[in-house]
Amino acid sequence: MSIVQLPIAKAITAGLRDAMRADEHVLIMGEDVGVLGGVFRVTDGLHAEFGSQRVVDTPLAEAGIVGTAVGLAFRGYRPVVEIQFDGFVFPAYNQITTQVAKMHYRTGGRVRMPLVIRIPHGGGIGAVEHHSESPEALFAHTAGLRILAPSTAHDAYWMTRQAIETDDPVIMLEPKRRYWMKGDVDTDHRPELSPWQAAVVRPGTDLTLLAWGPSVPLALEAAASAAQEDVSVEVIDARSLSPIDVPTIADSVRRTGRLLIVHEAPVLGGLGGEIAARITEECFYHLEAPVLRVGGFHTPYPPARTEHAYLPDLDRVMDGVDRLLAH
Amino acid sequence: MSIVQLPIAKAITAGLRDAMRADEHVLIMGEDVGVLGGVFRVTDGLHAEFGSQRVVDTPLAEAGIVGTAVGLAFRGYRPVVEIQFDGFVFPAYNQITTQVAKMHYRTGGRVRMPLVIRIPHGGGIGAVEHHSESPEALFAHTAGLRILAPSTAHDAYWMTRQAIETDDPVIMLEPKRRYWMKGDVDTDHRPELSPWQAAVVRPGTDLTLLAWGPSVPLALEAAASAAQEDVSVEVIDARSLSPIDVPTIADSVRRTGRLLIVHEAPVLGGLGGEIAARITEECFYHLEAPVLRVGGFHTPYPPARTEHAYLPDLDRVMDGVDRLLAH
Amino acid sequence: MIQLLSADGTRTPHEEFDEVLEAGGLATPERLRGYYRDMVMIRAADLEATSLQRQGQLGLWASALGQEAAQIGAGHAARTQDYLVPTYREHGIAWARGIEPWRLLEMFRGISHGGWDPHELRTHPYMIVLGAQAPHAVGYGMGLQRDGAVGTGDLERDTAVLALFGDGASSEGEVAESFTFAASFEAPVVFYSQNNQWAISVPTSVQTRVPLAQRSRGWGIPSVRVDGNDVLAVLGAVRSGLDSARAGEGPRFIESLTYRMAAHTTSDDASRYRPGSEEEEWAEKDPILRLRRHLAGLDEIDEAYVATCEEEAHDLAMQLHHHIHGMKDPDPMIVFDNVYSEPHPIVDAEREAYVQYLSQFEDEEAGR
Amino acid sequence: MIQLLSADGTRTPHEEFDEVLEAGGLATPERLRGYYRDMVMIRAADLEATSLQRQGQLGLWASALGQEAAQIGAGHAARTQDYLVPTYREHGIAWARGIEPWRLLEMFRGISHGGWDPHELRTHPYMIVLGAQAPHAVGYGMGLQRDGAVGTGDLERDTAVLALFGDGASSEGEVAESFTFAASFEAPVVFYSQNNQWAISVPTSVQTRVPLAQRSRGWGIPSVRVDGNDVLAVLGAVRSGLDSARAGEGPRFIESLTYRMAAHTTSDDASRYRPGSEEEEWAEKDPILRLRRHLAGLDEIDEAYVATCEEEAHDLAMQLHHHIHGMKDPDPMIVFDNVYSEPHPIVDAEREAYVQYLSQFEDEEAGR
Ligand SMILES: Cc1ncc(C[n+]2csc(CCOP(=O)(O)OP(=O)(O)O)c2C)c(N)n1
Ligand SMILES: Cc1ncc(C[n+]2csc(CCOP(=O)(O)OP(=O)(O)O)c2C)c(N)n1
Ligand SMILES: [Mg+2]
Ligand SMILES: [Mg+2]
Repeated sequence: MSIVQLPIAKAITAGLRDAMRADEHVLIMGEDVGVLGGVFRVTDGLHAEFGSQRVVDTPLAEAGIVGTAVGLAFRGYRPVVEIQFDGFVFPAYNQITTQVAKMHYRTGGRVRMPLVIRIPHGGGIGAVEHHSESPEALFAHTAGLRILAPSTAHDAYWMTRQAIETDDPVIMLEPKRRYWMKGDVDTDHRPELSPWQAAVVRPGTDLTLLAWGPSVPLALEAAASAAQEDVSVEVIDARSLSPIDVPTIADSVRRTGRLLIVHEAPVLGGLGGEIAARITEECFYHLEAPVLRVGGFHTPYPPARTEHAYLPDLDRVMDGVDRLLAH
Repeated sequence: MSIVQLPIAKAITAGLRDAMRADEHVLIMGEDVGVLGGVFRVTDGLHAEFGSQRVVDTPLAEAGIVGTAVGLAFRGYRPVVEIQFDGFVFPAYNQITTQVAKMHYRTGGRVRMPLVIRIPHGGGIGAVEHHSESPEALFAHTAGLRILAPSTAHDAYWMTRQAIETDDPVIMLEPKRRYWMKGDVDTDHRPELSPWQAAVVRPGTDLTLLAWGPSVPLALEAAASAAQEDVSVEVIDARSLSPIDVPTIADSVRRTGRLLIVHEAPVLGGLGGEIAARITEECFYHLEAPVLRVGGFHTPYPPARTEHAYLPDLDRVMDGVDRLLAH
Repeated sequence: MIQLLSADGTRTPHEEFDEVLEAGGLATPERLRGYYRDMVMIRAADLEATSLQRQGQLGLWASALGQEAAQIGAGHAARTQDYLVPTYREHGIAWARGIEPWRLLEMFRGISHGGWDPHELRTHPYMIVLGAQAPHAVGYGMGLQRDGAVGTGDLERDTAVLALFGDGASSEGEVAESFTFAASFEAPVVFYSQNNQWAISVPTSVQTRVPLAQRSRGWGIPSVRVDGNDVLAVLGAVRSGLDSARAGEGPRFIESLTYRMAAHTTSDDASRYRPGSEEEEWAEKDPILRLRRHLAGLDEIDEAYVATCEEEAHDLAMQLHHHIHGMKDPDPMIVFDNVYSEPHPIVDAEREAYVQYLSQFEDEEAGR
Repeated sequence: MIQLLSADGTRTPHEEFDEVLEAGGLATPERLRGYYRDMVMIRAADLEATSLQRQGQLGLWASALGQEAAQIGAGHAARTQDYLVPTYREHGIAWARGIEPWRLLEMFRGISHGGWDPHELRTHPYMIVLGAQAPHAVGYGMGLQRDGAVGTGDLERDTAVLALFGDGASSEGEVAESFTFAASFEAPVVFYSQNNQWAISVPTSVQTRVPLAQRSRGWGIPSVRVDGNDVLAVLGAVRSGLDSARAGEGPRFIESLTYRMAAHTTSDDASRYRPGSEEEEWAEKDPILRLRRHLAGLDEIDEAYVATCEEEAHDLAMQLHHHIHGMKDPDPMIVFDNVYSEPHPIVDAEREAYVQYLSQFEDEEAGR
């Protein structure tokens, strides 16, 4: 049977397992990834199958985790590193920004960095401080990194495999609050769509709604809601955040004339701004309205009982739709 | 005498000295800031005047420097931390992003963080790797931080003082390659313009050119050059990068209808994108052309003998002007 | 490992620590009963918090069960003027510093990120980013040095800092950098690590192959390893360390061997990675039981006192229960508060836009 | 501090190291002459680089003057299969690994960020971000363990890693985390710190109050302190450490006491922070002079050999001079090369736009 129904978390597990079976140089490192199977159980069962040389419970030190993974990559390994929560990637920021990202460049292409950094990403799970961050813009600005943000189980499986196969470093932003959202995964047939391309996940004509990762289901919900008011929303799942697939978005915007971007990260300085600027540059004469953005505020991620106000929700996305159509 | 001619580096020195004389809780910490006076001599003479309790040569550990400064701020001090070069701020990134920026918020406003982080910033000095970075976008996305980027000696003096007086943490991006550019400094009269506001440094009517820090002299040069072709360029010095003074920029763009943004940082994911998105949103019906950006490429900062290609220069800015006017 | 109370409550003398305990009046029967009561209280609050989490009242709870002596002892070893820098599992420390337990619960409920005034209570905010608090502690100590609050010889005024972190967090580079700064500047800091054997599912042996106490020796920072389930050993070590630090003798490091009796948090399932037998073994070393046995041996505790403590603990749990159940969700507008201490146009504009956005719904509701 | 050669060239025996030197044939007169020649060569290249910088041919130069023994010794102590992880001042290491000096000069000239194939030469790229290379070394060692290249008993095949860093860099948290990983996983890594007394203007005493060698003891990693100006002590310590690591006995740490005789870099002015007398004092301990004295004492060096070395060194300097002076600036289009190893639409678009932008000027020039 080639199609299975899996929650996103388990699709990633399957992707990791199949990648490890296919290539013995793939190994997993991080805090609690071994016997426990990770705090989200994403590496569940892998320690049992592959042992502690390939599924490594590391000391509790993120720079050390990423830095030793760099060394392993130098030695021909393909380490998959788990950062336990988005808020704890920053101790490794120096290694990621000055080492992982630049190694291929600074060695004149002589050394490749096939390193995957998995990060459970985003909010909405009622967590304590530092467990709900969306730091994608803090990585997308740095050349040399690639960033994937799957929103479905199928993408989660294949992007995991493709990220591991890529000779460049890839940050995988896993949609934490959608970990248990199920979807069909076809593990036999490689998708035709490249992981670095965006996907139109719902066609529409009045307005383009761009989202990624955990915000894609929300965007689809908004499109469905808009349809009831006879507004036809085209939803694009960005899928790759570095590179951003500008042509697919621009194609859509040339047709709809309007773009709304939704992400959980603070709007200010978020990736939405970059996309807005690029799309405006490419589609200036097609735009009926400025590109609008709905996202987090210019505040730290707030206490969990207020996160509903901070996070984009259906009302706020629909408000964005209304404002965009009012132009 | 209240007006003195000083190079930017020395204006900062004067600002630090006067701040330390005015408030004994101000202290300076960093690598080589003591006897040596810093690798750019910005703290020259301060160790001699204030001693090693107030001008502290620290161990070589950036997280430790910023982290202990946080503790000193808790104890009522106003530490001014020097990061030796832009490329070496990343080991402190965790402290800056998760601690410095959020402390006021997470303590419910009970604890203030009057911390200044000085960073010599930008390229163009023919340096080796990691000495020429422009990481402003990597900080501006994080709420709780303020960022100043002086471009003149006068601003350098006053922003140093005002940053130190501010109860919020401030990152001072000092225009490294302009350190020896001289200008008049009036140390007696507090400027009327708030440090958090942008300044129109050359009025014009055809196009707005926005720049900051080291790029401001370049923008002025471009405006002069354009004037010879009868193109009237209004130059704005952003001065503050967090908050960005959107109203001043928008006012100008409403008049000129065109905006070109120049910065050294890579265009992709740079602050220019955020500004472009905001200005487009605010001035949509006034824009004759999309906002354009001239800046670094989506590459690591290249070897020094190629940095002339990477950095915006007069030709590239003028090319941007031409492209903008061609719309 | 230094132990003053064995598991069955037997008292072993210890020259240095006994002197310290004596000098501070820290081991009088009355004080001992006080520690007993504190530990019973905080355990009850802890268990209630776990139950509140199960009821959906808290998002998460990180239990400190089993670490009561390690925390109550350290908290009371500190003098009033000292500054304490906790992690996120320091409920006994908080209790000893006079922080009401409901303030902790509020954080785990998700209504605030920090529940007290660090200046007023001389206790740093809880810290979730592992190790990030350690340099703060050292910086605070450097401030004390500059304030002339170290080494004047006045024990009631000279001040020291207690920096807490776990066995897992000890691996973070920021902790090592803190050792470096503290050693270089001879900062008045006592580093205090509760080695509770586990960092979530990872045993301490992954963080260090030698006793953790040895770590600081690499910087020439003297260290001791104490039985963290022995409130007297903890009291002696921490008081001695803090007094030496306040006297200007530089930093010290204490490893406090204890055990996290519960799972890592309410989200964790400890049975996935550790045997029940280990938990049972440590139950034998229970810090509360041990102190009670010791007091009983001294004939300084009676059933009535035990019962009173239990009643009070029960009352506390009930109070917490009612407090939390009666709690309203915060006004979402607080999201915008305290981002900056001075006005900020972007935050102001976003706040205003959000107010306006919300007012649509009011209009809609009014319109109905 | 272990010393095998005193400043006047006198040889002191050392049981362990002598055995190691003997076994490896590392201290034969021929080898000693070779080290002498290497040190003379690398010093000449170093001086020439400084002069090229003064001539505007290099953007910067970080001189390793005075550290020749510490580097040539360590470089030759490594076996061919070993992997070396340098900082940015490791010209003697580079020389010992067969990296042509002009490749270093190119980096300081600003035409490339890295001049050799790390796989081919088994030497990591130079590292400017202090300490960031240390975890790479440990990770590489963890790879060796997984490859079965450790502890098989075959000295010619079993592999170890030499991780270099300075006294200043020793304070970076990433170095401490590297100790933790190396100790936990018993990685085959020798940490080798050249304590050259200064981190720019900051003396080692700010990084540590106790001998730096002691640092690793906090992790239970055995360490030694050797005279870094004594090529034999360095050879003995590093070979012994690497052989023990390759045998699967885990990490070691070596502090190599030496002196940075020049300023930090050509941008630095050492007279601002250290007395000339200190430089003179260390000139007495010069590593090259010392080895020559030793060889002279053994009657294993003559004027002719010395002259030949000097001639060769002079030739090398001249070669470098001509090589660098004749060097063209790189094609600016290399800016876009190797950002990614697989196609990337954004980089491709920017490259294309830049080509088009440049073509305007060609058109303009053609039009003239
Ligand atoms: C920098 C950072 N990395 C990871 C985490 C996730 N995390 C939270 S607690 C924990 C284990 C901590 O173990 P330890 O320091 O021993 O403290 P304990 O939980 O045992 O009290 C981990 C990995 C974190 N909070 N911060
Ligand atoms: C992370 C980082 N911080 C700061 C610097 C700036 N810097 C370059 S060399 C140096 C001193 C290094 O001293 P040490 O480690 O002893 O090496 P040495 O220069 O003596 O060889 C400093 C502070 C840097 N390169 N990297
Ligand atoms: Mg623990
Ligand atoms: Mg040094």
